[in-house]
Amino acid sequence: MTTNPLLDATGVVKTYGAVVALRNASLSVLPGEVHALMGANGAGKSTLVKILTGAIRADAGHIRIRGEARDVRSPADARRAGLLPVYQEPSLIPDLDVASNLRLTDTPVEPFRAWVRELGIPDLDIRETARDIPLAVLRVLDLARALAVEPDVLLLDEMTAALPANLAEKVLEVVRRQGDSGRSVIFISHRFVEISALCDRATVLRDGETVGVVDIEPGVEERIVEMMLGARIEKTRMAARMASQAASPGDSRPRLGVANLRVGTKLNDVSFDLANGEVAGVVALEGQGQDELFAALAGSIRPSGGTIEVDGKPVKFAHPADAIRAGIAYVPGDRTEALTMQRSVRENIALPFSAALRNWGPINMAQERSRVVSAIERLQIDTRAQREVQRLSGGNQQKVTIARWIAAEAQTILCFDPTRGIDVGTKQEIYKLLRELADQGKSVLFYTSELEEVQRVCDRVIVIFGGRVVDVFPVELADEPALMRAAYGLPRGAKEDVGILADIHSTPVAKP
Amino acid sequence: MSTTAIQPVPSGRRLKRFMADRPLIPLIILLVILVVVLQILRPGIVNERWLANTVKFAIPLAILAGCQTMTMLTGGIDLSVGTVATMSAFIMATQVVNHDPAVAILIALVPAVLIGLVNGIGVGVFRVHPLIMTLGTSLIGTGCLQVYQRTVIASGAKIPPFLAWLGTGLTYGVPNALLLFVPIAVLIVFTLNRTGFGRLLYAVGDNEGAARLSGVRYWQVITALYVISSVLAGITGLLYIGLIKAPSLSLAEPLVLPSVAAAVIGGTSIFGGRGGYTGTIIGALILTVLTTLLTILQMPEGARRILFGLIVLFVTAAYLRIIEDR
Amino acid sequence: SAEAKYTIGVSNTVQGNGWREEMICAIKAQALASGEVTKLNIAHRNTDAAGQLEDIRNLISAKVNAIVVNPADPAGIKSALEEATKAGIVVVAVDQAVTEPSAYIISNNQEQYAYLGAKWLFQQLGGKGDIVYMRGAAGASADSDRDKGFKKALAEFPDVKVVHEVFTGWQQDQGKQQILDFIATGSPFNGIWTSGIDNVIVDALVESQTPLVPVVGADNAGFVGQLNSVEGLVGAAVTNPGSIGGAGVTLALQILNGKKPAEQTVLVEPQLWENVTEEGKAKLKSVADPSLSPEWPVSISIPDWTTYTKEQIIACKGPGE
Amino acid sequence: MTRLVRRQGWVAGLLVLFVVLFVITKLIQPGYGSGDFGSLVRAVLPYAFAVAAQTIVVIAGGIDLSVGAMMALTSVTAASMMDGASEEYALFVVPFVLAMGLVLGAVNGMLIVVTRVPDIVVTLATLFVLQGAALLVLGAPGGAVAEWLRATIVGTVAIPGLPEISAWIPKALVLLVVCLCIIWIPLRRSKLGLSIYAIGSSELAAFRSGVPVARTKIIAYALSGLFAAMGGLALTMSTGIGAPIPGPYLLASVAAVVLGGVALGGGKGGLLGPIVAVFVLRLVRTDLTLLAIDPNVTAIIEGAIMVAVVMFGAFITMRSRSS
Ligand SMILES: Nc1ncnc2c1ncn2[C@@H]1O[C@H](COP(=O)(O)OP(=O)(O)OP(=O)(O)O)[C@@H](O)[C@H]1O
Ligand SMILES: Nc1ncnc2c1ncn2[C@@H]1O[C@H](COP(=O)(O)OP(=O)(O)OP(=O)(O)O)[C@@H](O)[C@H]1O
Ligand SMILES: [Mg+2]
Ligand SMILES: [Mg+2]
Repeated sequence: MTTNPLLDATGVVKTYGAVVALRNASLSVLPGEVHALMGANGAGKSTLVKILTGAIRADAGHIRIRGEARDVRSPADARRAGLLPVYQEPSLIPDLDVASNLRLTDTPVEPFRAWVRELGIPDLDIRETARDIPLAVLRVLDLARALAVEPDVLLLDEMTAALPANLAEKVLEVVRRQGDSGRSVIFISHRFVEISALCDRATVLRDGETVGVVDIEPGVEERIVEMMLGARIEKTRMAARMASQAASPGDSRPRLGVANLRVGTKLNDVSFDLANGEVAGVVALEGQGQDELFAALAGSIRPSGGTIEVDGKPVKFAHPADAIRAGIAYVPGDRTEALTMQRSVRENIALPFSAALRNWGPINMAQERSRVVSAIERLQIDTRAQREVQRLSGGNQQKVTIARWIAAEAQTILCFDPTRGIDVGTKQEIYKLLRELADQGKSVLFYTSELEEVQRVCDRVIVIFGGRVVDVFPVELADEPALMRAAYGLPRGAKEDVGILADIHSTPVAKP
Repeated sequence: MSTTAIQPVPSGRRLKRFMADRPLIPLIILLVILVVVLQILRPGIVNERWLANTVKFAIPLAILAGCQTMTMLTGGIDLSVGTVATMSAFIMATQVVNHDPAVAILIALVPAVLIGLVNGIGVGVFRVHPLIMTLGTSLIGTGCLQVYQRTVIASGAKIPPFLAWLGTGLTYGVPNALLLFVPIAVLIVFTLNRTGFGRLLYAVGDNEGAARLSGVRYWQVITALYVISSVLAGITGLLYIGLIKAPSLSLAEPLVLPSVAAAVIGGTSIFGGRGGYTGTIIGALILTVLTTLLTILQMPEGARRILFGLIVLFVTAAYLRIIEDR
Repeated sequence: SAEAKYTIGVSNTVQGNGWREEMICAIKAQALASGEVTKLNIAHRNTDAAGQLEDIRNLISAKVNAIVVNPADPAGIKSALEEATKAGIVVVAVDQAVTEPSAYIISNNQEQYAYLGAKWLFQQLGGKGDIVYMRGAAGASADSDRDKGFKKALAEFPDVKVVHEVFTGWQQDQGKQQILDFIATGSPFNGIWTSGIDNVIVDALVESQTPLVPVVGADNAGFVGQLNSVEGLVGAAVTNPGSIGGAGVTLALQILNGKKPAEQTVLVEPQLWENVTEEGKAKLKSVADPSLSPEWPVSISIPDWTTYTKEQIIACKGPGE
Repeated sequence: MTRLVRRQGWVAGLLVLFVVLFVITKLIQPGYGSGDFGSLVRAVLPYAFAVAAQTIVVIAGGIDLSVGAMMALTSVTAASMMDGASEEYALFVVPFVLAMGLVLGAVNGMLIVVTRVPDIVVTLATLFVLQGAALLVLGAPGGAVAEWLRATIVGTVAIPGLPEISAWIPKALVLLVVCLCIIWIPLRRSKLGLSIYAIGSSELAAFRSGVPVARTKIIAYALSGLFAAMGGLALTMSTGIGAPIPGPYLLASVAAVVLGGVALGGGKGGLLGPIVAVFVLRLVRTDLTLLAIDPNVTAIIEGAIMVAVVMFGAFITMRSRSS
């Protein structure tokens, strides 16, 4: 370590009332390095990024940029200092078109366009209003906007979490090249694959404190996990499911039967069954109709054709309430869609069973309390800031969206990327939970953007491409390369490897 | 991970946090300060009779502010409460000439229910902005009242004695109006905190999409809400006419803006999802005491209004500072 | 002049107040009773002088023959009135004067209204005492006219003191709360002058069991009733007839028919009805009308100027309705 | 792109509505001509400025309840300053009053930023303060206006050789267009304008995009104050006096803003829509007067139109969203 750090933060403290978000955080980034910032949900990663970029003010701490002490007072200030963040939540102005968003931040248009193309979106219309753009694309635009001004330090807060594999891959490529061209990147992710493929060093936070800085080298994952989780470590070990463990859906009548389902032009003739006690995975690239499939099953949008049967009886959903009454619960991938942010954890979890379904009268508070508490325990939600869900960290918010349906005892759960932005420890909990639900006879439809999750959780995988079901895998065949190929619409057994994930797999990487 | 971080905190911050957790306390302190100022300016004014008067005038305001609190929780506002209260008061006073008081009251509440229904359907089904919707129905209501008024000029008006008793009477120095208000207040507080409907109001106001995904039918909640708000406004009108005893076509209009202000001073967010009724009640009391304070002060009317505006701003800002936990 | 032939426009800028409603009904009833009016074009809403300019200009566009206007302000609508006269329209201002010289004015004398009542009140107190002065709406021109009259009377009685001055905004609830607040202070007072928010004041005195003091108000049905019936209440009602609107119609029709009045301005002088002398009591008894809305002035007609019956004004129907 | 079309579509729809109403007016009163149109524009003038004042803060995500009171205060100030003063003195009064509006508006904005009290409450408080100040300036309607100022909104602009056309161009219309455009067009094209839309759309996202939120908000309110001062001057110019009690401009401005397609949440819409909406609303009032509709029914009709148009707007957005 002979070079001077580009960015050096020490002793950063931030408290929110009783909650200590950062106790004593430090971070030092060298020129040209891709530096991982790791930590469990609620460890304070996002808070640190916000402080470094002037979005919030720290209570204490020193920040030095290129060796100079500097008080970063606003995002505009950070930008002038060469620090550019992509926050965990999209920060394009929803009602402005992309072009205006660029103008607002003085971003040059041509480099932006070039980056957008580079990041795998060939046909962006910059007159489109940000509100109408899907979340994943929005994240990419946010990144392209940051890249276009050639920042010295790029801070990416869970940039890849909401991205489908194809886009995530491009992002990783681009970030790697940033490091190669002498710029620094602070990279937050819960995916070890990405960290090992990309980063030079990692700073690990636990409970708001920096507990270590390590060089990324083969085998370091175990140490990072140890540092991140501290005492929680022993709970996280769980191997991939073996084929023999897969439940055999012997039931004659499926829980959920979908036949020839169509939604506009996005979804064509989709048919499949979901058995009782089964976890069925759904794998697809961005925008292949999976959103519409889940929305239609959840009663959120009306299909334009086809039938849905629940327990053999045909149903028509005009409103999510109808689906819920049929025992179908939907956990959207974007937690801001699912949560009432100013309300307490308790109210959020209790909403469907205490209030929603025609129960407008008095609430049985004791019963509600015990159900909520058991759901919180089951998902290990960090309840330090439970009076308002918006004060929870991103991952804990995500858990609340699931806890709600555990408490409501929904029979069928549609999970849309439920592990988005969740730390390794909690991810394991969620896998275990989904399996437990299945063992209790419940059915789960599970869309995931992380292909390696499929073999850990699912009994079967449905691959969707271009709005059609292109393949249904038994779990033992659903390794990542195979899924990747199928997701690109290639026939099963094709030889060519697709994308960098294939490369990663050829090098031995220990999994946590 | 569910460990609670406990750290030594300086006592100033601890006091602040204590207040932030119990937002009612700073509000009550503000109210007490106003009363003390009043007592200093006019020694002897704070007596039993004054208290009774203040409560009497604060109650109609507090009920209307309750309508605002509930609608504001859903991100709405109900500007038609003034018109609805006026309509039910006027209609009751004119119908009671020919009908039994109970019948007259029922007749008087019909337009309240209708306006509430129209508001609810407009906001809940057609998604018209509540400000515009309730402003529109209040214009329509006023027009209808004017037309109605002409048909009853000949019949005159009367205030049933029991409404006058309720509105103006005292029992052992305690205003009878509390007989109506206490149950209403308890009901509102209970509804907001302990019933499914209350939860839905908060949920819908905070994130309508999320509420929908949890199975909430927006239009049902909103329609019920605006009907309830209107009926409460109608009841307020009946109480108010008992207090003022002079049916006029603009009886309760002057209460509309203060009712919004009372809810906001009481800590309810106009953007929805946050707030409660107990704060609103204190807010209504603060406004009523403030009005008294300014009436008593001898100064030009212009200066009086300036002072009113400044104090409302100061109280709200001070309150926000105190409860803000940052 | 038996066959109907004229269209008359009306512009009024305060809605929902008993006095103004009576004025509109008087206009309608007189138009009907005269038999000379085919149609009334009434612009009646809550607005300011600029809004009244708009209304008057719309009436000009509608090509009415005459406009009866209750001005929001004496000077503010000058330009539109001038345009009306230029367009050959007869303009009659009621209730308040206007500065436009071509307009005819038939008005209640607001200054005299206040002077008469205040003087009676001060005399009643023996020229000495503490007065509560409950004004109308701050910034309204009728209020400032009345203030002139009140101040004139006050100047004549040096020992009378105003201990409390408030604006009721001509709103019942405000007036009532204000007087109750004042009573609660325990400050002594010997009389109350009101600008027409009167019956709630008497109610407040009665409800709070304060000794009754002399009260001066307007001739509103509610207050007149109280003067007759409330035990121990001494007071006086000063007339301020809303039926002045009917008189305006009569004047407009006279001018249209070529009978111009000698003076451009006709003032209807207020009367004072008190309940101290036998004569006054008898007068009050005779004018009381419990069937009217308490906010309506009881002087629903003006001798020599209106020809409609009580039924007609209460029916509140104009020609063709 | 479709969004743009949709938004302009609403304004176009309003324009069509205005033309239809104009034709109806012609049918009701065949003699309705250029002079009457001039009257209409003069009636529109104060409303238009009030609406402009409201529009800019609504776009910035706020609401300004003090618009009417600000107009009253600036109007009485102008009228009392010009009372008994020379004609030339008005040359000083006009910029003075405009600056006063700008500063008072900025104070509104600063109070919102500093106290962090919601806009609706701060401007409710300043409503009382400004009203009180207006009463202190003039206790009752009064004051005067310079003749030349008055003349700027009376009559028509003479275009040599085209008397028919110039009869239809009242000076008041020219004044309105000039005053609005001189501020709005440069604003709309500037980064400041974008920032105003940005903070209205999402304050957090704007802040994170480096927009100086506080400064932008203060400027938006200052411009609102400036428009309100223009409205106050328009009142004085048309009535020749200043009146301390505010007219019905507050609620009218909110209604016209919404009718004009500006979302009350902020971040969307433009100025043209609300201005056209004002013309529509004034023309409706004219038609009601021309038709000699029962005055008590006019309130019902005006309320119903407002609700119906907004419901219709909501209905089409719902349709276009679901398709
Ligand atoms: N506005 C706030 N008010 C109160 N507490 C807050 C607030 N923002 C963050 N916190 C708390 O600070 C802690 C750190 O949050 P932060 O968002 O930085 O976590 P994170 O490491 O990014 O987690 P994740 O991986 O889940 O996104 C959490 O306990 C959170 O509850
Ligand atoms: N987290 C936040 N979200 C939204 N708005 C914020 C946030 N933090 C601050 N603001 C807004 O930005 C305003 C300015 O903040 P701050 O005082 O940090 O900037 P400043 O030093 O004045 O910067 P500049 O001069 O660039 O405007 C605040 O008054 C507030 O309205
Ligand atoms: Mg985070
Ligand atoms: Mg996270």
